[in-house]
Amino acid sequence: MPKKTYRQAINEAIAGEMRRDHRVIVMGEDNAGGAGAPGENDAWGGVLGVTKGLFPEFGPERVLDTPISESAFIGAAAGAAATGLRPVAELMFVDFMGVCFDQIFNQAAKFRYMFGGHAVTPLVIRTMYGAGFRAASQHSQCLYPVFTHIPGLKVVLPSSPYEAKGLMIQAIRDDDPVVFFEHKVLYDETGDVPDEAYTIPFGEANLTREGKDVTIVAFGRMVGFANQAADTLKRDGISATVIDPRTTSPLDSEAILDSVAETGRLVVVDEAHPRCSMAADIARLVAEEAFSSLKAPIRTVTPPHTPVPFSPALEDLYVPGPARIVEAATALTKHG
Amino acid sequence: MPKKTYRQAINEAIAGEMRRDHRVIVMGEDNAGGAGAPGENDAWGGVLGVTKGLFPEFGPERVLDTPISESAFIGAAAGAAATGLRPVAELMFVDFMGVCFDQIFNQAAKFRYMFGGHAVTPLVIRTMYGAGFRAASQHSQCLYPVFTHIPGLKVVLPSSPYEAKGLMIQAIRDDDPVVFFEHKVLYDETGDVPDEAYTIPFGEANLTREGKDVTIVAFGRMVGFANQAADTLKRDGISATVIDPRTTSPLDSEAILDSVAETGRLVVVDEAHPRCSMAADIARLVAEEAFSSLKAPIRTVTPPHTPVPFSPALEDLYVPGPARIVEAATALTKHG
Amino acid sequence: MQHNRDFLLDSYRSMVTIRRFEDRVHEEFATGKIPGFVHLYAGEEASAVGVCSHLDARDVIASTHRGHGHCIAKGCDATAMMKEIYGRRGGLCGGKGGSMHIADLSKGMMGANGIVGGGPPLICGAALTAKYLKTGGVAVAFVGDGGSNQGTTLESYNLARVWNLPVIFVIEDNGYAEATASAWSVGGTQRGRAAGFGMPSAEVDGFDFFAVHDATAEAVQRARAGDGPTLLHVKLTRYYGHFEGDAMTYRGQGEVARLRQESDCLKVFRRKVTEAGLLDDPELDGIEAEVTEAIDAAVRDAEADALPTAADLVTNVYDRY
Amino acid sequence: MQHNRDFLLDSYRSMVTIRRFEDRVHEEFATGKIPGFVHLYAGEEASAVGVCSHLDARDVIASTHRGHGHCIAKGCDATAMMKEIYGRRGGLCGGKGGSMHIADLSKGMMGANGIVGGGPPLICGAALTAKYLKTGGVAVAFVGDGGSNQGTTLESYNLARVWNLPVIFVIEDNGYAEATASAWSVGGTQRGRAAGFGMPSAEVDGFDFFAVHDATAEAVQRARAGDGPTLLHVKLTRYYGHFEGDAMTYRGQGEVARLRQESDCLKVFRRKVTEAGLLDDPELDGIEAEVTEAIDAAVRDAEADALPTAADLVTNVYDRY
Ligand SMILES: Cc1ncc(C[n+]2csc(CCOP(=O)(O)OP(=O)(O)O)c2C)c(N)n1
Ligand SMILES: Cc1ncc(C[n+]2csc(CCOP(=O)(O)OP(=O)(O)O)c2C)c(N)n1
Ligand SMILES: [Mg+2]
Ligand SMILES: [Mg+2]
Repeated sequence: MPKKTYRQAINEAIAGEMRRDHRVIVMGEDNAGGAGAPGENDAWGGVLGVTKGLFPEFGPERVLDTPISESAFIGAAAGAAATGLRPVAELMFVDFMGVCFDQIFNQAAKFRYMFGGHAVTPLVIRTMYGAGFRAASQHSQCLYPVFTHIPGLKVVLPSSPYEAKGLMIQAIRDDDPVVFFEHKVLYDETGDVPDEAYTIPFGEANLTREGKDVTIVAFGRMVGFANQAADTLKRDGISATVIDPRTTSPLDSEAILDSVAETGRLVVVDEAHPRCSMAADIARLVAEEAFSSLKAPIRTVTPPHTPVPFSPALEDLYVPGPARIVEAATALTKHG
Repeated sequence: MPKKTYRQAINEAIAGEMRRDHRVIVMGEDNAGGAGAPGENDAWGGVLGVTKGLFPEFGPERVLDTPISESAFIGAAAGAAATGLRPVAELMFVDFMGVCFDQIFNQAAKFRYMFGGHAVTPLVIRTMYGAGFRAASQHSQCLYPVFTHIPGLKVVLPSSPYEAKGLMIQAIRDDDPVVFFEHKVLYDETGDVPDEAYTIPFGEANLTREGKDVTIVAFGRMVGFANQAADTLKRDGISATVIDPRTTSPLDSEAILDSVAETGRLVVVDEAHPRCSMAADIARLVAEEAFSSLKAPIRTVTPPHTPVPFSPALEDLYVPGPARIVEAATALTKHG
Repeated sequence: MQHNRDFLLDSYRSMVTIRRFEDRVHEEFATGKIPGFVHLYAGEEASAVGVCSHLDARDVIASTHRGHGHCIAKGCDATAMMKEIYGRRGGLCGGKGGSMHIADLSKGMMGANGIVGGGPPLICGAALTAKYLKTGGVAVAFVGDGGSNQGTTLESYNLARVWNLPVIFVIEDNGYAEATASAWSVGGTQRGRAAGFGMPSAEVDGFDFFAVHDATAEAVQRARAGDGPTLLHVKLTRYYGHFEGDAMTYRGQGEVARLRQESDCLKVFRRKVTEAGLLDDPELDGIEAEVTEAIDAAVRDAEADALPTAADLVTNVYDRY
Repeated sequence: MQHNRDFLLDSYRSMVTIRRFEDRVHEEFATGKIPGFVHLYAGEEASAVGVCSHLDARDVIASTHRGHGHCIAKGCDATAMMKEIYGRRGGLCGGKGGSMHIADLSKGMMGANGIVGGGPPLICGAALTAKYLKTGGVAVAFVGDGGSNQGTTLESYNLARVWNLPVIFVIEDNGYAEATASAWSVGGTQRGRAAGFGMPSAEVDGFDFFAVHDATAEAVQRARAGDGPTLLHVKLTRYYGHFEGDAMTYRGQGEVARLRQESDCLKVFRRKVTEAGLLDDPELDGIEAEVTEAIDAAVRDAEADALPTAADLVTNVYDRY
């Protein structure tokens, strides 16, 4: 299978869907780049190049640059979705949600319910998240727990190029508002990605390792770290299942509960802030619904309750890594 | 002790602090009411009358009405706090956070960390939350889990008039940004409230019932329901401890863990949406740190994963009530 | 005034329907039968109906918390609306939305909105759809004077201008945002702001249906011709409190009574059309009687309608989950 | 031009400090020594220094993602800034903030800001403090042309007007927001918008320190006199990419080279003061040499400074928790 980057996989998914359905349009700050400027068109293709090439192929009617006014254009994307288009709008960094969250959580997310089922809002909001880029407190947050909290939103966290393409195609074809989280550190990761279109259903977890001693649930960039940890654990004679839920809303509870029923031990790895997080969410699920299988305390591996620091010296300590996962899983196997 | 309403308790706390410290000012939409209008000044005193009477006593320099522009005035409150005042700003309904969250979570909350400790931001954001008012999807949310998620914020949920006064005084004297959640259904509840000033420290839970069979942790309006449930349970021979953490950030983990160590059973009652909620957060705490004490699964009592419905017929089903708490606690006592 | 009779009769009927609807909601609210926050549009009818008198099935509007009038003017079913306000299963939104969230996308009504400033961004999207699909459609955002200060509204001015969208921003300036006077809360002027964003604008007498109708004609033509957004600053008043229960102590002594007496939009309409000999009083009285009956029936139907059930609580969150 | 020598020397020193600082950061970034997103201010010095030349200890500024120039102009220590950009423990923010969050409240510098439009609301608050405490202080928000479209900025215009705050909004229009031209993204005009909100304004040649200085004088006087906010539309250019790493293919052929050649603010300053006989070239050269040495030393100090440690990770989140 051809190797592609996470960035290419996303680009390819969007381009393919644009070819397939003329209602799919793209918008965001510098998603082409160069609007009104004397130099190159498509000068940026997004701040890290994810939408590069769409403008030359699809033109200004389908690839819209925007002024810096996230409420207006994310809201416009929601309004366009509710009236017949299928917009893919970019919230450049998820950290910027604070200037436009209303249009996402009170408008797009609630249309269907508030309007008694008489609305469809096929909206995709692409957004960059995560630490590791030395981008400091306002450009490094995860925040997917906040979106997961909101009924009416679907939340997608691709952990690999393969996932990125299949989940993006699903997101665009989906009739509900989807927030699609792209980890900035993963853009250059490569992996096998088929050329043809394929979808990955929401709410179906992927088991990237299978084992019987401990279940590790991890999200986004943390899946790779969990896999590394599982490989290390294996060398120590501990066999771990790694579960990548791929979407936090809907969540594949069954896959997690089934695995814990087998292993009796759970580690959750979440890059988001620890309070009211996905780590907590999964811990709740298991402590409530698979308690009798548990042989040991649940362990969560998260950053501390602090903003993301700038200095690489601190940021490297902030982000959970394989060593902490190994430590947690190992400690659990001492129980039961 | 004199009986006062929750509304009066908050009003009294603010007025007292304004008398004590001239740097304390109040701002929000119609916090006085009637700016520029031909009729009465102090015409509203806030949409449900909580700030009524402050304007006549403290005048227009200290009780500021604002245009409808939450980013501008909540941000202004943050900026004023960072430069020497102690503003109490009102975000009328917490549901409106989506138009101004950036100023709260990226600015006020992060100043201290981003600036290496060289900032103090003694800001109080008062906000109304919760269902039960037939106010529908955009005026009934809880959302405190979202604020609890953010490092740098303190989150306060008074469950009674007594708590409301003491926690508000603490909030105003506190040097960190505090989000103070007032449940709209509680405003008319009465209780004993001393006339003099007193503070309730943050991060210290209140045990409103003490028992040995089950621990019930509840927040805000749910504390009253938990107490009712505990009283019912008692008649059935089940003795419950009810814990009101009073603040979700900081959280009195110790009180919860100590109680679960004794009872071995935990019910968490949270009016917020269930995903990535305080229910999940407390479940995580206990499943990770008091696992060995647990005799039964953790049970959470929350609304379903839906927006808040308008129709009273639905809203009454939506909000968790005493019966569901009793059911959960009773089920747990069948274990272990 | 060159208008055919049917147009005039329809317009009057629409305005009277709003008035009776709101008057009845006011009465029923007082008896405790209607739950929640209810914001009434009575007094402002000429705006909704004058604007919507130009709109057709291609066109979309976004409303505010004070949405009943816009809904009726855009063709929503008044009985289904009443049921919604009563929280009944047969309501336009199955009882899930209530007064602040009445919507009917099939009629081009994108929803009342509980968030001040919520509508303008959405309407830019509806306009984008119309522009992209070349339907010739126009998108109208109704905004209050208070809502004109919200950043989401101001951003939308710019986006509509930069993307050259077929949008009309109708600023319904009733003088107050809750208890706060627009004379105080609005720095500068509405038209000055429009100019600042490069948008044409007009100031409109919102007590006069015909003034609204004429100003909207120009704006709609501009939008349909692909010449971008317009702002209309419509001056009018509301008769009831901000929401039901508001004692309106912030208003001037006798302010509402005087406006009701002198500037009522129904009276102005009646005077103009009868003086011009286009319609006569008995015809207009006839419409009022019919409407009164229809709204009485709507209230009866609403009160008789079933409540939603436990199963309804969890449906309609997602298309598929 | 009636300025005393010390003032001119100080102003030139400040501008040159910014230029050297940015040039060195540009160079060091290219070697990989500096982490993260870095947005350089080179080319825009006359704006920061011209505005801040009127400000004193009572006054507060809020900056943007392109904040180094504002920091230096308001008196932040350049060495501590360099350490911050290097992520060192001795940085102005202990290495926790980095380029986008440099702040020094003790100097009236409320912070660079990673959020476009983040500063204007905050500066309304600083102005409120000054007004309430009657310090006579003025509060200045620097905003880019792109940031001028953000709702938070537009709301702040209105709040500053309605509350009559001592604020100056300085729109630094360098023609681009990332790759997007302000000619495209800004509907209407900056001055038209100011007028729309009832604010006085001026258009200012941002290549000319003296033009900025003069325009600011009026605005500061207005603010200190209690006459409310002013908007300055300052036109200028940036020499480097939006952030380090940007190839600037969206700019015109030779655009930057021409502007560097013809409109460089340091050159304009030098020409004006030497032609007027106020300062001579050797003096100015002397300043440049001193500054170059100081910035070299700052880089050396930054590279030698210790990194923050594990214990630092969790401090400074709260005053008390
Ligand atoms: C974002 C937001 N802020 C505040 C409110 C509370 N609120 C509801 S209506 C209203 C006043 C609106 O005034 P205006 O826009 O003039 O409309 P009117 O009520 O006069 O029709 C306010 C402050 C809200 N619903 N949403
Ligand atoms: C709310 C928000 N949206 C988008 C961005 C990404 N961003 C950072 S700088 C920038 C361009 C800003 O342009 P301008 O205001 O003209 O300032 P300049 O870079 O030209 O100094 C953008 C879009 C951001 N940081 N914050
Ligand atoms: Mg109004
Ligand atoms: Mg710019």
